Amino acid sequence: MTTVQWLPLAVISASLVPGLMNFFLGEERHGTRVALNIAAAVLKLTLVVVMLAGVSSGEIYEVRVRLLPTADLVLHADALSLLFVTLSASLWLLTTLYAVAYLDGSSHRSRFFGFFSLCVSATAGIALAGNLLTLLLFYEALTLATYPLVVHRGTQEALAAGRLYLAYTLSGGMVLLIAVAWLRSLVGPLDFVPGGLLREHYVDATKLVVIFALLVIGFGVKAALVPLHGWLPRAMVAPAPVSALLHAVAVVKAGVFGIVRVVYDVYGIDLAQSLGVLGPLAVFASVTIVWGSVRALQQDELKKRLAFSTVSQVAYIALGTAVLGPIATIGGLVHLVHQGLMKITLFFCAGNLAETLGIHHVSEMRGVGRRMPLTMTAFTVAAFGMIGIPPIAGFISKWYLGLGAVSVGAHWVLGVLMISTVLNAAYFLPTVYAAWFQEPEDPWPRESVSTRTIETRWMLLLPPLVTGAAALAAGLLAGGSLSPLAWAQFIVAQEYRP
Amino acid sequence: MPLGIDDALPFAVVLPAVAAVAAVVMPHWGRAVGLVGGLMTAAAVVVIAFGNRVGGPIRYALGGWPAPLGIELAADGLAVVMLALVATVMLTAGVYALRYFDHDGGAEPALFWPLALLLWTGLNALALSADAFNVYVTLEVVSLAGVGLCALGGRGEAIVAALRYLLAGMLASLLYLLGVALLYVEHGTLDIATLAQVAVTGAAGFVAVPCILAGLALKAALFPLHFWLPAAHANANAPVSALLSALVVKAALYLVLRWWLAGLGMGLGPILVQLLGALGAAAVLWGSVQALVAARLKLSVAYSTVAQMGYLFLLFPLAANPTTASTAWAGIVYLVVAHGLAKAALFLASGSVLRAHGHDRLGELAGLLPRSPITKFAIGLSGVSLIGLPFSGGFVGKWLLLNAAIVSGQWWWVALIFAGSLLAAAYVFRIVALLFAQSESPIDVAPQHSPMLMELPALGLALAAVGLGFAYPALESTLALPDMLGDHAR
Amino acid sequence: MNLLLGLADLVLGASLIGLGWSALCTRDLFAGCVRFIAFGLVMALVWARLRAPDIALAEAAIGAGLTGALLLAALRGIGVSGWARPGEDRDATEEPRP
Amino acid sequence: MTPAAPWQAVLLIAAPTLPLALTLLAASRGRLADLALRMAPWAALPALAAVAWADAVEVSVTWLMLGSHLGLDATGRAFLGFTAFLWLTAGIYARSYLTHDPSARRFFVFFLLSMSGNLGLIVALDALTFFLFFTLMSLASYGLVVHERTPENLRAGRVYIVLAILGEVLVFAGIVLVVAASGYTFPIAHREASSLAVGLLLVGFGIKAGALPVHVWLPLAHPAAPTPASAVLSGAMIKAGLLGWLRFLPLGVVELPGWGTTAVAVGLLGALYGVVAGLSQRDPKVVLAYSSVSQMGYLTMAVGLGLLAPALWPAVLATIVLYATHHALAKGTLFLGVGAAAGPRWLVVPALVLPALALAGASLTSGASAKAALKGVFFAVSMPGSEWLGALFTVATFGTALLMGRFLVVLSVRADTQHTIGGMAWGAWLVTVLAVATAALWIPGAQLVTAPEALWPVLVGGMVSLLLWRYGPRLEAWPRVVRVPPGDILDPLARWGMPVLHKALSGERWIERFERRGTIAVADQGRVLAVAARRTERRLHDWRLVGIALFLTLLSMVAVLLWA
Amino acid sequence: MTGLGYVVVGLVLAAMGIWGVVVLAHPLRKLLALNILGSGVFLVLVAVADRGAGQAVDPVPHALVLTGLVVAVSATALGLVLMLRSDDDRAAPSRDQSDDKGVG
Repeated sequence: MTTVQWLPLAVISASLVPGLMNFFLGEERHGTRVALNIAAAVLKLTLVVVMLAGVSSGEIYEVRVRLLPTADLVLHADALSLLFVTLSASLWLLTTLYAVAYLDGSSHRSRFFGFFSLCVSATAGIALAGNLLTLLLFYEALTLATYPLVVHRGTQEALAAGRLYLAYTLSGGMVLLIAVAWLRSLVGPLDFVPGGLLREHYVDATKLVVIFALLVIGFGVKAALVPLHGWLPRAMVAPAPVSALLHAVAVVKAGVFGIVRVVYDVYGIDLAQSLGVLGPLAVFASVTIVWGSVRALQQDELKKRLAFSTVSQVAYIALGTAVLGPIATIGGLVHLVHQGLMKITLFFCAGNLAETLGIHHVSEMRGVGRRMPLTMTAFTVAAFGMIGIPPIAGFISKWYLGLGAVSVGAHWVLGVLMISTVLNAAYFLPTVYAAWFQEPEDPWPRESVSTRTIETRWMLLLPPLVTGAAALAAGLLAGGSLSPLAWAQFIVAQEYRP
Repeated sequence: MPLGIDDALPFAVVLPAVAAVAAVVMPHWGRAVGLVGGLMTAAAVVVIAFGNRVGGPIRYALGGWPAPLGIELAADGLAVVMLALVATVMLTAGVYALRYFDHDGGAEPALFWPLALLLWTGLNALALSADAFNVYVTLEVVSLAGVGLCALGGRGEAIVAALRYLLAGMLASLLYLLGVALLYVEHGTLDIATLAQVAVTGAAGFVAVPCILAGLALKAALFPLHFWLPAAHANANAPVSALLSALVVKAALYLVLRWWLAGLGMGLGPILVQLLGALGAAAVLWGSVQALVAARLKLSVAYSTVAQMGYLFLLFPLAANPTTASTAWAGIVYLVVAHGLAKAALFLASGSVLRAHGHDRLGELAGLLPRSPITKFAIGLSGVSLIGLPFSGGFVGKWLLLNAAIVSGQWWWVALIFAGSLLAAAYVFRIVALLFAQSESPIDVAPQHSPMLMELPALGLALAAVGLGFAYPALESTLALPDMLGDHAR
Repeated sequence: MNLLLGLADLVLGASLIGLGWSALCTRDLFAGCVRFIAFGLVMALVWARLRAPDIALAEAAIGAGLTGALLLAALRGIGVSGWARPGEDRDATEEPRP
Repeated sequence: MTPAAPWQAVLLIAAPTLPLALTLLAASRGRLADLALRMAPWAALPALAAVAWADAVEVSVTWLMLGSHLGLDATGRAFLGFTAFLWLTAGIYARSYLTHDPSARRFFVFFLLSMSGNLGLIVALDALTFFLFFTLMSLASYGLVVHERTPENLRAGRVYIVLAILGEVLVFAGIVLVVAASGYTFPIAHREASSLAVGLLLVGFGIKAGALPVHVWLPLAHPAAPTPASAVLSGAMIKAGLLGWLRFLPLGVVELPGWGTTAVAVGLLGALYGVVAGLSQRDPKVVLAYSSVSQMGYLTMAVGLGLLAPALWPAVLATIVLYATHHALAKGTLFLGVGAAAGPRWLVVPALVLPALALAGASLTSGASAKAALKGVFFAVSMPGSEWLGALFTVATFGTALLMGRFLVVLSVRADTQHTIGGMAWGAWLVTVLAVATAALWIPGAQLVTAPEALWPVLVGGMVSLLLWRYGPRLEAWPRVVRVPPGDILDPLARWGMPVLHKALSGERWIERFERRGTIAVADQGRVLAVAARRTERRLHDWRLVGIALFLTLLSMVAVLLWA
Repeated sequence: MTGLGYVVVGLVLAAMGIWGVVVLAHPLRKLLALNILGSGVFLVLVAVADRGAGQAVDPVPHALVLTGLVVAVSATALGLVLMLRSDDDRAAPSRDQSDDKGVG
């Protein structure tokens, strides 16, 4: 097998270069900008698909650049990377379409799309990082790229949310930096190895436990593990496409992806188990799952409810990582994709409601299913998926998590899943109920889009329909060979290879 | 006699001096003289850098007299780094100044070019000197040129600040000289390399070394002796602020590095190095806090210099450990350069902001910052380097220091870097947030557009600061500790 | 001889310290400047005593002469009204009024 | 089982997917939707055809979910038979029942979805497909419950959905445990079903099956739905819980005396309690709903027996299938009859006596056969208190007869007069009546029972009812004697529970107040600190302080050097 | 012996100078103090250079002090100019209160 160098770089550049070009494109050059961004997204997706095919046939993609003493910048495409990078690339395309329509007529669009693309580039970098340092670098770059998106509206509230976001994420980043530097000083280069790079080294267990804790805290900030989640609900002031991206693809996923990397490719399952760090991580994740759900239940603002839901749902991935055994791991990994599809659908739909009818609160959603049936169908599918109702994607995740936990004797995890399912239902079903089963009372808060043919602009409508259908398909066709589940099984087969 | 590469050393000192004199003599040709002289000096620096890269440290005896009596110039890795930094910032600030002084109809102060060139002379001479007394003279030249620039064309506050700057600077120089004099009393030599080895062995050394360190600390504005810096840097003209913050304070630090490199650090003992580190830590924390609460943009940036200078004093505790010496060393030098570039960029960008709005009160700048993305990027990117986020020169420096702290087991400095970075992020993003804030007043006061010649230099420096993050492999051999020891630690 | 020289040294040293002190501490700035010029002249004597005639000359010309002249000129520039409050102590970092 | 021939496979797959496809069409707009509505009543036909021709075959679809397996075993075939039959008749009935309902389309969307779920879960042979269709049915029938949107309907819907979700969760956990123990989802195997799994499944499916004490939704929801929907809810869908037990519990494999005894006790209690609670009702559909609780109690007892005595399981299973079929037909007919009573009551009420008798277990009916079989298996096992069983059965039969009498009385007094049904519906109903009347003849395993003990309690019960109607207190006064509100224990539960729940959930207020106060406090503190910092810094700019600092720095350095 | 005495005097002058710079308020006095400090330092250097009767004078310190004197007078001159300029500025209070004193 040959080592291909250009492709990982090309995947990152496919969004980085157009991103930078955006900034210097005049604000009024709308058509050019749309064409540029969509073309870039399509190109990136194509490249990723090429890489996907290559990786599944055993091709090796790696670039290595010297950056620091005994620490290289390594981009390496393995199965796990591809899981994440494919998700981000495909959702980027849809989100770009969505954002074009969503931000139609607003100011600072060049800036928005510029940072949007940078954000995706950083995400691709995180996905393709071949060692812990590279992961850290792109992780921090992601913080920088998302900050302008969070404060995009420029209001006092947005700026305050941005401050909070930075306070959390930069602190987390510093914790991570210290942990990485410490680990590097103990074992040298930190290139990811399936089964754990620490397998080859003998290091004091106490130190490893402390470093593990630091790493989890560092990544846990972005993954919004309770109590490190404070920034996430506040970051909801950002425009809907940003929330969609933040929650489904970029930021929270980056955090949890880091945890997955740490557990599997840095520590390795055996070492992590013998250190006894996975149990606390599982508890950490479980607390997050329950707490996030309870808080979601208390929100009337739709986007906040979704935000707390993210807090809860993303912790499934961490939970799947922390529970031993291949089955739960499959559940966690596949949820990376499944949660992405479902959550992005929910945010698209929430954005549609806000943009089309001015609806921001659950209490304003009465009868909206009749006004926007397609949007609400997508919303319902995604919400049901979040609850874990078969055959939608979320069910597959939960099934594997539960099965995996039970098969290693961690029955309590099943309890967590049950509580969480009930709570999920408790905060999602009322929205669905209000939309479909209640009569609309007053005129909508602010009806701004009125089209005869369809309920809203097609570019706002198409993305949620596609992602909603994808969420359904990912579950319904999970047994197929092209499903995220099949890919997650492929990854796990490598991680658990003796 | 054909010119060798070593002949470039005197040129690096003499060329700007000649240009300075020419600029005084021909005030109307100030710019042309400045630019031509600057470019020629830069060319000499390039030659020196090339020579150093190819053949290692370069030495040149002025007038043919060898070291003890004559004046000897020497360019090792550290000197080359310093020369290059000076040349980069000088030239960029010079280009910036072309439009800064005149674009709203004002006139360029007649003394700008002469003083800037004089400053360049002093800095280059400082970088190339190895003699404790010559260093004093160059330090004074740098000080005086700096004070002159600071007062240039400025009104009230700038003059007041310049006067205080002068007094503090002189006090510092004389303290340093007192220390040197005491050492001379004891050891009868002025060679830094020799003195540093024996400094703390003699009785006089117990007073002399503290005098030298205190003098340099005062010049480098180490907390709590930073009182002169914020006003001086914040009230000067923007290109001057850039020079002062990026280069002039570094001159004192450069001397610290020289003394340390020559062996002074090893003689100080574990407690004193920690004490100096503690002062540095206090500077990082206090400077950052002040940058965070400052009401004006340039003042905030100036306090950031106080904070960043504090990091550099971590050299003492971190490099005192032999295993981490080279890492810490490389980290400090990296930070010096990264901070120089980033800070200059930030001051230049602040100057554009201030020019466009007529003031730089942070509370009133929301949403009114320049429309052009160039200055915004300059502010953002230099901020990234100041915080030490990837990918930037600041990150590399911080990473190296962090590694040194961890490997040598000095966890308290890890904590400091942690806190310092977050505080830096706090004050940088306080400024960056303004770029995204909505204008509070409904009437959008259309800011004047800054000329490209003011925006591009800032962006260029900021890009350089960020690009430095990728340059470590290329610079590694230059930064390596043994090489640095080169000539001076005979 | 030695005794005489020692006495001279003592007188010179003492007068240096005394003149320096009083130059700094007189209430009248003008008197301070005059005493500083005197200090410079004594200094020149000391240089000579220390077998440094070149410095002695330079001190007399530059230290006492030129500096003294500059000081007196500056004093005239300030006039009587100036510096009711020491201006240098103004802190240029204070916030300007909004 | 054998792989299916292509046409058998098509029938099997079409059984759940045809209603699903029609749902999608019905949810669209325009002519396609009309077409779908016209076809909706006949959506259960493929299922019926499958019963006839797709016996003991199996279809595997590996890419669907985690691999889907459809097929019909003996149990499934029987269940599919009565279920498809009921859906077919209810569908035809509904078409006419809802002629004037403006939201008929919406009704059929949920009707078809529920139908798909109900038929699908029967033909599902693997754990996940079963759960998929079970969930589909559970959630879709919410739409049936709240169809009329009255406040009572909505309340019933709320109670229903809460318990349905709870059931889903418990069943999910139970299935996970079962599958984890066996290691595969197909076939569903019970090698070492843990006690925990059995408990979860008993309660989880028990919710659907109306077992005590999680039956509370049933007397609210079944009557709330439009009549045809009530018929399938009470006749067919309630059996899905039963089928869940049959599929997932380790019946005939492991002996679980603890759970077995519990199930028998709960079933018995349910059988008796359903009668008692039902007697005090004033709404004919509520009476029927409580009757379902009571009848499902018998089936729960039988399942409990299976857990107690694995060896006896084949006989018990046959009994359960027989009983379930019988009950489905009888209950479906009764419910549909409630709607029919809007028409000529003199004709309908007497016709309803037939299914009522069947339900009570009068001789010659399918009920008698089912009860006899049930008694037979119970007497075959000896357990504490089995000497009381005979008497208990007699009492229960008497109670059922009483309840049926009560139903007929209530119905003849206050029938649903809002909806009138047309010819097709009459036809469908008459078919069901006929089916019930002849059930004892054609249900596999049923016999004609002529024993007198199957007759006299029924007759006595009927007589008592008649007497009470004629000479007892007036109908409205009954509840004063025994007052059980529909949903019985729900009311006190809600009255005490909801405030607590609300209080727990209103935590938002204090969390957010805390956050807001915290933010303000931090901001205030920050401002104070900033002022202090600036003031301190100004002091540091004083030359004298700098002098002291310089002096101290120097002094400390000298001191350190000297000391070292 | 002479040398040592003058070293002591130099140190006393230096101390006095430092004290003056720090404590005295008027900039002119600070400048005087700095000059006295400088003189003290120079005195230390030259006193050492005089290695007693009969021995050659060390030429290095003499060269240094000469340079130092020139530096000192330049610095003093600059200081005086700044002092005068800032005094001018104080004499015009309107400038002080103007909004744009942060500029430049």
